[in-house]
Amino acid sequence: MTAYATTARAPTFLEEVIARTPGEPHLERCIQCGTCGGSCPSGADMEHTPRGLFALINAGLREQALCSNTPWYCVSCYYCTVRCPQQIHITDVMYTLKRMAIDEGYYTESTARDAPEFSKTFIDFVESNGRSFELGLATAYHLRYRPLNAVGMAPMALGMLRRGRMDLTPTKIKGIKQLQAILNKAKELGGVK
Amino acid sequence: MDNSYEPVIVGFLCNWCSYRAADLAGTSRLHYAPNMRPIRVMCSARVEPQFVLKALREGADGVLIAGCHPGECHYVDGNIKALRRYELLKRMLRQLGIEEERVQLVWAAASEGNVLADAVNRMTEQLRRLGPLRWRETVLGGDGQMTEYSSEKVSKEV
Amino acid sequence: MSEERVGVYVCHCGSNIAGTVAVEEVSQWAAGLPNVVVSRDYKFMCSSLGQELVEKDIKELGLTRVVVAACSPHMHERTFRATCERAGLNPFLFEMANIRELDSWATDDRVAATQKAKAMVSAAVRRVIHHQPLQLLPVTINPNTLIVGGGVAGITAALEIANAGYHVYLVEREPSIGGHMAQLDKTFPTLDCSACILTPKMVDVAQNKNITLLSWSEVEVVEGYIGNFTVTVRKRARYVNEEKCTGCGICIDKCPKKVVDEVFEAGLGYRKAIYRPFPQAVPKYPVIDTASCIFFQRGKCKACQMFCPTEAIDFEQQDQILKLEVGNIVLATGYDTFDPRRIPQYGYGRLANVFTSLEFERMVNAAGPTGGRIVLRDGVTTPKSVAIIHCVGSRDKNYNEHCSRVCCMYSLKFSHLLHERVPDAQVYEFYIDIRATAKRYEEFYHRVLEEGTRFIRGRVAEVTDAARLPGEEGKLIVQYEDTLVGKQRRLPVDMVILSVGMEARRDSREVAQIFGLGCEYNGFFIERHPKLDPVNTMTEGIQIAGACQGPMAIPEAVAQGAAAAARVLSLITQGTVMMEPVRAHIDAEKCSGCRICNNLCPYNAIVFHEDRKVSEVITALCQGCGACVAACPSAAIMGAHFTDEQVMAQIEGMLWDVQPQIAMTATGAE
Amino acid sequence: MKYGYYPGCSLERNAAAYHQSAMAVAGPLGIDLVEIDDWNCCGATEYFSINLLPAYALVARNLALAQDQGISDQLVAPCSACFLNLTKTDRYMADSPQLAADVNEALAAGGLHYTPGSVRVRHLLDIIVNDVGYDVVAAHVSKPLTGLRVAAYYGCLIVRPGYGGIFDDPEHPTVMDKLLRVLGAEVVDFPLRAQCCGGHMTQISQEVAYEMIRRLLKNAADYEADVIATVCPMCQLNLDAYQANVNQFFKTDYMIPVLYFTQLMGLAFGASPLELGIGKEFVDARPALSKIGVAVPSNGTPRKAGASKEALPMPRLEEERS
Repeated sequence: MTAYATTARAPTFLEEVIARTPGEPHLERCIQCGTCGGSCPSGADMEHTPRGLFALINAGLREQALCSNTPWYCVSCYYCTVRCPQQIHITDVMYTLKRMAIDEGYYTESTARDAPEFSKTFIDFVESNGRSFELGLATAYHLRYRPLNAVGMAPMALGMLRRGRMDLTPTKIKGIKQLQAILNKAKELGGVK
Repeated sequence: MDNSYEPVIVGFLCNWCSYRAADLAGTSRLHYAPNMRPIRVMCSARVEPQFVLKALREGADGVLIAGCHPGECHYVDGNIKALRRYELLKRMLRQLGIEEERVQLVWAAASEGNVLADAVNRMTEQLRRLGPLRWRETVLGGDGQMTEYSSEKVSKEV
Repeated sequence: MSEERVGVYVCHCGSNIAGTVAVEEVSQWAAGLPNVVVSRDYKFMCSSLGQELVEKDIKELGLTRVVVAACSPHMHERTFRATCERAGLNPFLFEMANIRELDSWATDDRVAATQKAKAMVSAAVRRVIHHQPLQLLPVTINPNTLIVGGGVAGITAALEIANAGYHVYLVEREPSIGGHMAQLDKTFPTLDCSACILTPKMVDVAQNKNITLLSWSEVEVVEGYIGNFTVTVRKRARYVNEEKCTGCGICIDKCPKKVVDEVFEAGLGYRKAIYRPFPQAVPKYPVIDTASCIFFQRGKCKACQMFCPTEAIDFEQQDQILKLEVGNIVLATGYDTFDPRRIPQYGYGRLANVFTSLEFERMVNAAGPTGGRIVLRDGVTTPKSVAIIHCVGSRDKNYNEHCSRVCCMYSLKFSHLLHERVPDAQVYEFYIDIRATAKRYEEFYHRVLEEGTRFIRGRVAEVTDAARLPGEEGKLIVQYEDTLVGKQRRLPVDMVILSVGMEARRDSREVAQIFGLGCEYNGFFIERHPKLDPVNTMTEGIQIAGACQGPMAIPEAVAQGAAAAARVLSLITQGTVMMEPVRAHIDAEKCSGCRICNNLCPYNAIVFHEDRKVSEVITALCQGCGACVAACPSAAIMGAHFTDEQVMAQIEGMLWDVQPQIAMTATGAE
Repeated sequence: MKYGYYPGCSLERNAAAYHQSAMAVAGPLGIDLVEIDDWNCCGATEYFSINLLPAYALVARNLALAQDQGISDQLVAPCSACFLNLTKTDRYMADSPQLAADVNEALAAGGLHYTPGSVRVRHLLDIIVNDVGYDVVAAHVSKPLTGLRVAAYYGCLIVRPGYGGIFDDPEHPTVMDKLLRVLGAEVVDFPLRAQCCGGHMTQISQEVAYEMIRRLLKNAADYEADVIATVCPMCQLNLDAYQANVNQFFKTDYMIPVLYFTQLMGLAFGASPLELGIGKEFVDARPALSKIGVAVPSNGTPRKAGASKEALPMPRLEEERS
């Protein structure tokens, strides 16, 4: 979170991204070397490599950057982060861009528009039970957003059930009320940051 | 606390490393708290306990002593002597009721302008939180005699 | 109240100071300080007009003390001392307040900066009143010089000084001089044969009567000071009698023990247990590496001794400890290359056909392990495609943040050599930026472009043998982003060359400690001033030259070697130098003979007179650190120019605005 | 050695085999794993994408519970994603006083508080190789895995980026290789050992996910691994449960069972396959495990240059030096 707040002018898009990322992500340091783009296991399928995305951010091309599928294709493997010669917290920046894309409604224009829905479905279960629930997640997500896929995934779900690797009902923690109070307070404090 | 309070720090900087670090910080236009008032000494080992006490008695809120990193002293090991003396001085300051943060020893190489600047910023922030050192109130009976006696003891133990 | 008449001069330094500090206000305020008879501000105090102002005031107003508030004393203290001296005032009756580096440049808070400037001026005024007139101390310069490191920088310095007629001791850690340059094949951008241009200079060293070459030797202790250093050198046992050895090399032929040569051949070739790193080695005498010698390890063999025609092999030889008296020292200890095993994703050490640039230098060298053939690790296959990866271990905060400066150019040279030796090979250069910034470098880049090298802008992410797609099997796959296309790509190649960067020597900090130098954050030695004094160090009498100061190419290392030599020669021909009189002195009357100071002195400069029970400082040995001054319980030791009174007065002045009322009246009365 | 234990959602059901086998080896090794009461999900990689502060608060509740229940100042997480989230939250709270204050304000709504640094989170593999040690493990081996060719698969989050301190190289980890060798297994070179399994990509883009899984399977198959050993439920799920889909998609026929390293430890310690949860995997491990004790001649790893007369020397590696 660098100190753009101390300057009188409006923050640039780059400064906004930095400010919304915890700690010091150092995105301003990028020298466009491409180590991240070369390292990313899903990089070949991204619309922009991370480096390319950072160039868009630096150029202030907000819409292009936030519509990109790149952050949603990030698998959080941290290769880019540990290899970055400028020690930029690239994975954290990807999370920030996802949040910004949701907040500003851009994600619906992304080719990865299902990804946030998956995340949201996942979180719904965690928020109501305190634990994740694979069967519920799979059925809810696939039925809601990917009806065609749901058919294809059915054998696997059955396999999971048969091997005792999936529950039919969700587990709920005892302190679910406490957890919800905590999460609600956090939402209130942090807004949708 | 009064927000307008700005602590005054006397900084003893050794000629070879930390003074040059301060020079470098300036040359690199690294902005840091203007609260430290520098005094150049040839080596951190030259800093006598009396200097520190004198500065505190004369109205400084804190004293920063800066030397070369251990192993890099221009005079072989003057900084180690400064460190030993500093440890004894800290014990004495504790007895006088002076907070530990008010007298600090840091290492900054000639190439480390940022290290020195950070140290000044950090110390300034700490002293802002502590508030002014009120020598007469803090150091009961803090007349010259007691300090001379104590600092002499420190010198001997080094 | 003191009678001293002080003049205060506050410098604007253009807008450097005046942009942040209200200099007129400081100057007007200073005029009201006790003892100040004149206070002026001026655009540039260091200009001749500024200096004349001071001179005039000294003469006309009878100033007895001068304070200049301007830049760092490390910049202009000498200037203004000379100004005072010209006007007939002892130069030490002057004090400088550094309101630029330590004030105006360090903040943009105008009010605080002005307040701080006032404190520093007030401190300087109070301090200068207590100054004593002092005289510089003359020191004679021993005309002998020690040069540490026999690479191209050290060789150049040695020859320059020796040719001027002065004696040089050249100490080299390895069995031969030559350094990294002797390992290289061609030099960029001219493509001179490296050895061909270096070996004549090495021979000059061997033949120069003014040079004592101590190879296979290391400096262990340095004592003394400029003009008068005593250096202890360990001359390691070679187990070869240099008087008898003719350098015929039969011992090397007959030695049955072959080991990988990790130093000269960069691990790519072998040497014997008794060896000479390369045929043109200077000196020509071999050494026995006891760690691999069969006789030293198992007690029998002695093949070398049996076959030596002059009985020069001496298994009983011992290390020799030499004491050298020298007046100046030049450090030219060079650099290490980055060890790419620290970047596992590039596969060096795991993947056979990944080579370092130094290995490749040895490979293309006609005198190297493959006789100049470019082959894969199997020793026979010629690569059809080669990827050269730039910035390995450089420009990377995880390893070395600095740019190593030479890698772009030597990588381009590799491309050229590959095209020349393996005409049908495809060569790829993976770069972030091409830095071709010296004479004829850019032209060389263009030439390599025209030769057909493919340049790909992107720092390589990884090198792997894990084939993913058809066509990758059995190859090394370079994975990267082509940043100009914006796509992740994979390139199968036969050979990968890692252009490893330059680092400070692994033991540079220990060496710096021996010589009393400072190191940068990355271990390179610190020069006195990065622009104006690049070969001098903070320690008088010690110069640095070549890549021990920072990454550089051959021409710069040579220039630095010559520059260091010029510095040394200037001191030698002066014969004496004047030293700062910042020295300790013990008042025998006050000394209680407690001897606390005796052991504190790092230079053993304090002797104790048993008869009189007092200690005394030997001025010639004292370096003026002040450790003894601070520790003396009887306040019997005075540190010239840093006396208790001076520092105490400076403290009072610094705190003029915050002093409690009581203290104000106590000291304000003086 | 007593530790707090955070199993994570996966180990409850999907990766129950990991939990069972971890417990089966912990006992003999003297590791006492005491489950944190009423822990909650760590949010996996999903919560940080949606809402930052609740994401940290969610994880921090577990740290606060571990701190309050006072089982130990060390908390063991067997799942790499849980391990990452727990260490990351602790580290970021320590680095950013503002974040710590916000998280604690949220926790206060549930009557909890967490002081950064008070719980040290560690991965189960770290505990076994560093706290227990290879020698103690070796002493418990009664049925060495002789003849079993294993690819040690670390995945990403156990070694990267090292928020809780680095216990193995983030690019080329080796501790599990050593551990498996101690068990008597033949560990194959596996260059992709620290590559990602695809994580949640299976839910977002199957093409992308399947390709990532295929690479790993291919690499293990290229080195003739009988079994892939994993340290993370996500890696196990992706490589195992999706193996058939990958085969279908790419027209390949990989049949490489994927087991938890603790299952292999249990086998070597003489535990029964049933109590180790063996049988829950999609790709049947029995054919591979039947090779144990049967020495199979290997055709060596292809990477080393042949030691022919012309060959140039290879640079030495640290592990070879020691």
